[in-house]
Amino acid sequence: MNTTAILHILTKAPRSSAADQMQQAIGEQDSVLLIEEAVSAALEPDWAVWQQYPSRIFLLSEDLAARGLARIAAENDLPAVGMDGFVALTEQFEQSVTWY
Amino acid sequence: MNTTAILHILTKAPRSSAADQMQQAIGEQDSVLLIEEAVSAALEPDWAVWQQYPSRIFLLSEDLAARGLARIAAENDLPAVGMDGFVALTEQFEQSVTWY
Amino acid sequence: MGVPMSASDALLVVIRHAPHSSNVLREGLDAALVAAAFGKPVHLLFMGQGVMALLKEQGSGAPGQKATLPTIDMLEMYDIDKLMVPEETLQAMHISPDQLVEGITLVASEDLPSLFQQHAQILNF
Amino acid sequence: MGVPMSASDALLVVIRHAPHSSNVLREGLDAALVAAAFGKPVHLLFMGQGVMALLKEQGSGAPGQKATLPTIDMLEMYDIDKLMVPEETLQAMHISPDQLVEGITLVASEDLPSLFQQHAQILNF
Amino acid sequence: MQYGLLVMGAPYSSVSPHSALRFAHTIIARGHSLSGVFFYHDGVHNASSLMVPPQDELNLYHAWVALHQQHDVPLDVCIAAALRRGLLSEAEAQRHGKQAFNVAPPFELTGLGQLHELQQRSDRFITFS
Amino acid sequence: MQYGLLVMGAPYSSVSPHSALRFAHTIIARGHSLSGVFFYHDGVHNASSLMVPPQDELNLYHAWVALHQQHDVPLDVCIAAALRRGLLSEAEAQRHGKQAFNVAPPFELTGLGQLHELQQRSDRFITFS
Repeated sequence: MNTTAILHILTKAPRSSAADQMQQAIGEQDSVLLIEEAVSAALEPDWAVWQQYPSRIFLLSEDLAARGLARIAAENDLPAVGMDGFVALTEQFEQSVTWY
Repeated sequence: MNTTAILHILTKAPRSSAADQMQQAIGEQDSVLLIEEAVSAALEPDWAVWQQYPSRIFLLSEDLAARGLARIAAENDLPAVGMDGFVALTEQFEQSVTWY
Repeated sequence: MGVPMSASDALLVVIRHAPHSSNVLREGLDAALVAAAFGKPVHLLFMGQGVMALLKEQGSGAPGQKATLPTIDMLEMYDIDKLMVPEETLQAMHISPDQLVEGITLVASEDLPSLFQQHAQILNF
Repeated sequence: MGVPMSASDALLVVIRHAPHSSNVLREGLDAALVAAAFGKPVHLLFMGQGVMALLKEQGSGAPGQKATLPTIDMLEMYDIDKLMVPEETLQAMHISPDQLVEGITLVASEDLPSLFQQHAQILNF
Repeated sequence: MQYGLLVMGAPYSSVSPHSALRFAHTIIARGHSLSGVFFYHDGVHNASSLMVPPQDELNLYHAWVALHQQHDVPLDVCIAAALRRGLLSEAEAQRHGKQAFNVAPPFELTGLGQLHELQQRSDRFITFS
Repeated sequence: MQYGLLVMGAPYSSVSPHSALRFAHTIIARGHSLSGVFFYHDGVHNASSLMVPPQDELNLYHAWVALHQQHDVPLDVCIAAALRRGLLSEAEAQRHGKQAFNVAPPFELTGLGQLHELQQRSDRFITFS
């Protein structure tokens, strides 16, 4: 059967039911993009999703900057992409699911 | 200094940031009323707030019935009040805080 | 396991919000019904608080609010017969399968990612 | 400890939502500013995601959205100088006091219930 | 006793307007007075005269108007929260050059000062959100 | 590629309309096409022509209209979700005996079938909520 890797877009904080539900749905080839309220995950480098999916999870840099978290994300070595990178991810992944 | 016991009204599920924040604020003489989405606490008799504040926490029966949880609440021996009981609680407590 | 055999042409509608809390649940079910009415195969997955839409003892809601159960009962008429719930959701919510309406398919946690990956179209409510 | 000495005639405004997520934060601060403008003593308590309003490195928000920091800076002009944060919130959010704007009063967890009980008027945003 | 209510949820985003209405009728049935209802944040959407809910659902707009007519309850709407969400009275529509309006008496657009005034003069002040 | 967007958050309740607009401009800047934007759930409030935001904030209504004018992007609004939330076109206002309306072109009230049609014909379909 055809399967498609998925880009998961989280808009809510790491401690939210939306984040918990997303965690259950993430597959091996999937990637995760954290936008809006989800960028507060920059404050939690010990969040399980960081550990489970290193190199396949990204923060949206505009939303980090707006919330005063850009420096913290950089200090914690967490990968950020701009809006251009967001679109590039959607080019790469045929399918996306937004968790809110 | 004057202090006033508080009626805490929770409208969100037991596993929510609203519920966590309420838990931090509940004082010794306070009571808790669970309405709307919060009545899903009937499914979780092991929720910390049930244990910490027995006899001072109530479920709104109309909202239980609407969500199909009335029988479960009764089986778990969890106290419910009607809309009349809700008003009676606000008569008793000068101050209320709604957590949403 | 509970994942449908030929999922790729079906629409997966995910319902994650409780009845009576907001209108997300109802508007999610409406999207499923309309897709089915247009001839699209539709699979429904209930996660988190969304599973409360399947409790069989639900009442009519606050005065003036529509009940959800009649809509759930209506799904079959639109050939939406794949109603799935992750086992993990039931455990986390302390709900046993016999508290739910009939005809629910349980999905093992390890099958959830492939369930999502097998659907070319997903709407997440 | 951080609880004001004569709290009973003051309004306690509790801010629990993050900047830029919805307008709750801004509308909560507006309620505090208006009460102060009417001569009411106002105390502010930031809990949970609300504490992010106090991060000193905040930018201007998404294009077209108002920044929150100027409003925080404005509080002092309205004689709102009691900005409190529970120690528990900072720990849970992995934020250290030096990442916040100046003049924040930390409240110990055990003092939080009495802080609420000492205010005859509370608005929870 | 005098009760004041603060409603911050919109119809269809939140069930809090339903809870607030049921609570309002219950306090009155128990012999209390309702000094006023203040609509703030997304609660301002309760004041929309253009709401057309499905026929088998409660029309919240009509329910608030009926509460006012039966018990003379002031229905105050925060003007700043309303304007940014597209809720305008006839006067505000004129002021801002809009062709239409969707807030009319008994709903009144007013400042946040009214919220504090309501909280001050109420023996009990309950938030629905 | 052809993109379709689904917007389910209201201005001022959610930041998702801002995210969706920034995303829309970025895909077009990268040479893609935007087949359409569908507004559902609380997202229907984006279509309100009566919105009067503070002058130092982005007027989201104007921003959507500009997106349509510059790139010919259809702006479809779920009619059922709109009616119950008080968003009416001129035709719907007449049908329901209302004196005013607050949805006008380029926003179009339409059925949920359009949502599925948009999802079908888009190479990429992204939800903002």
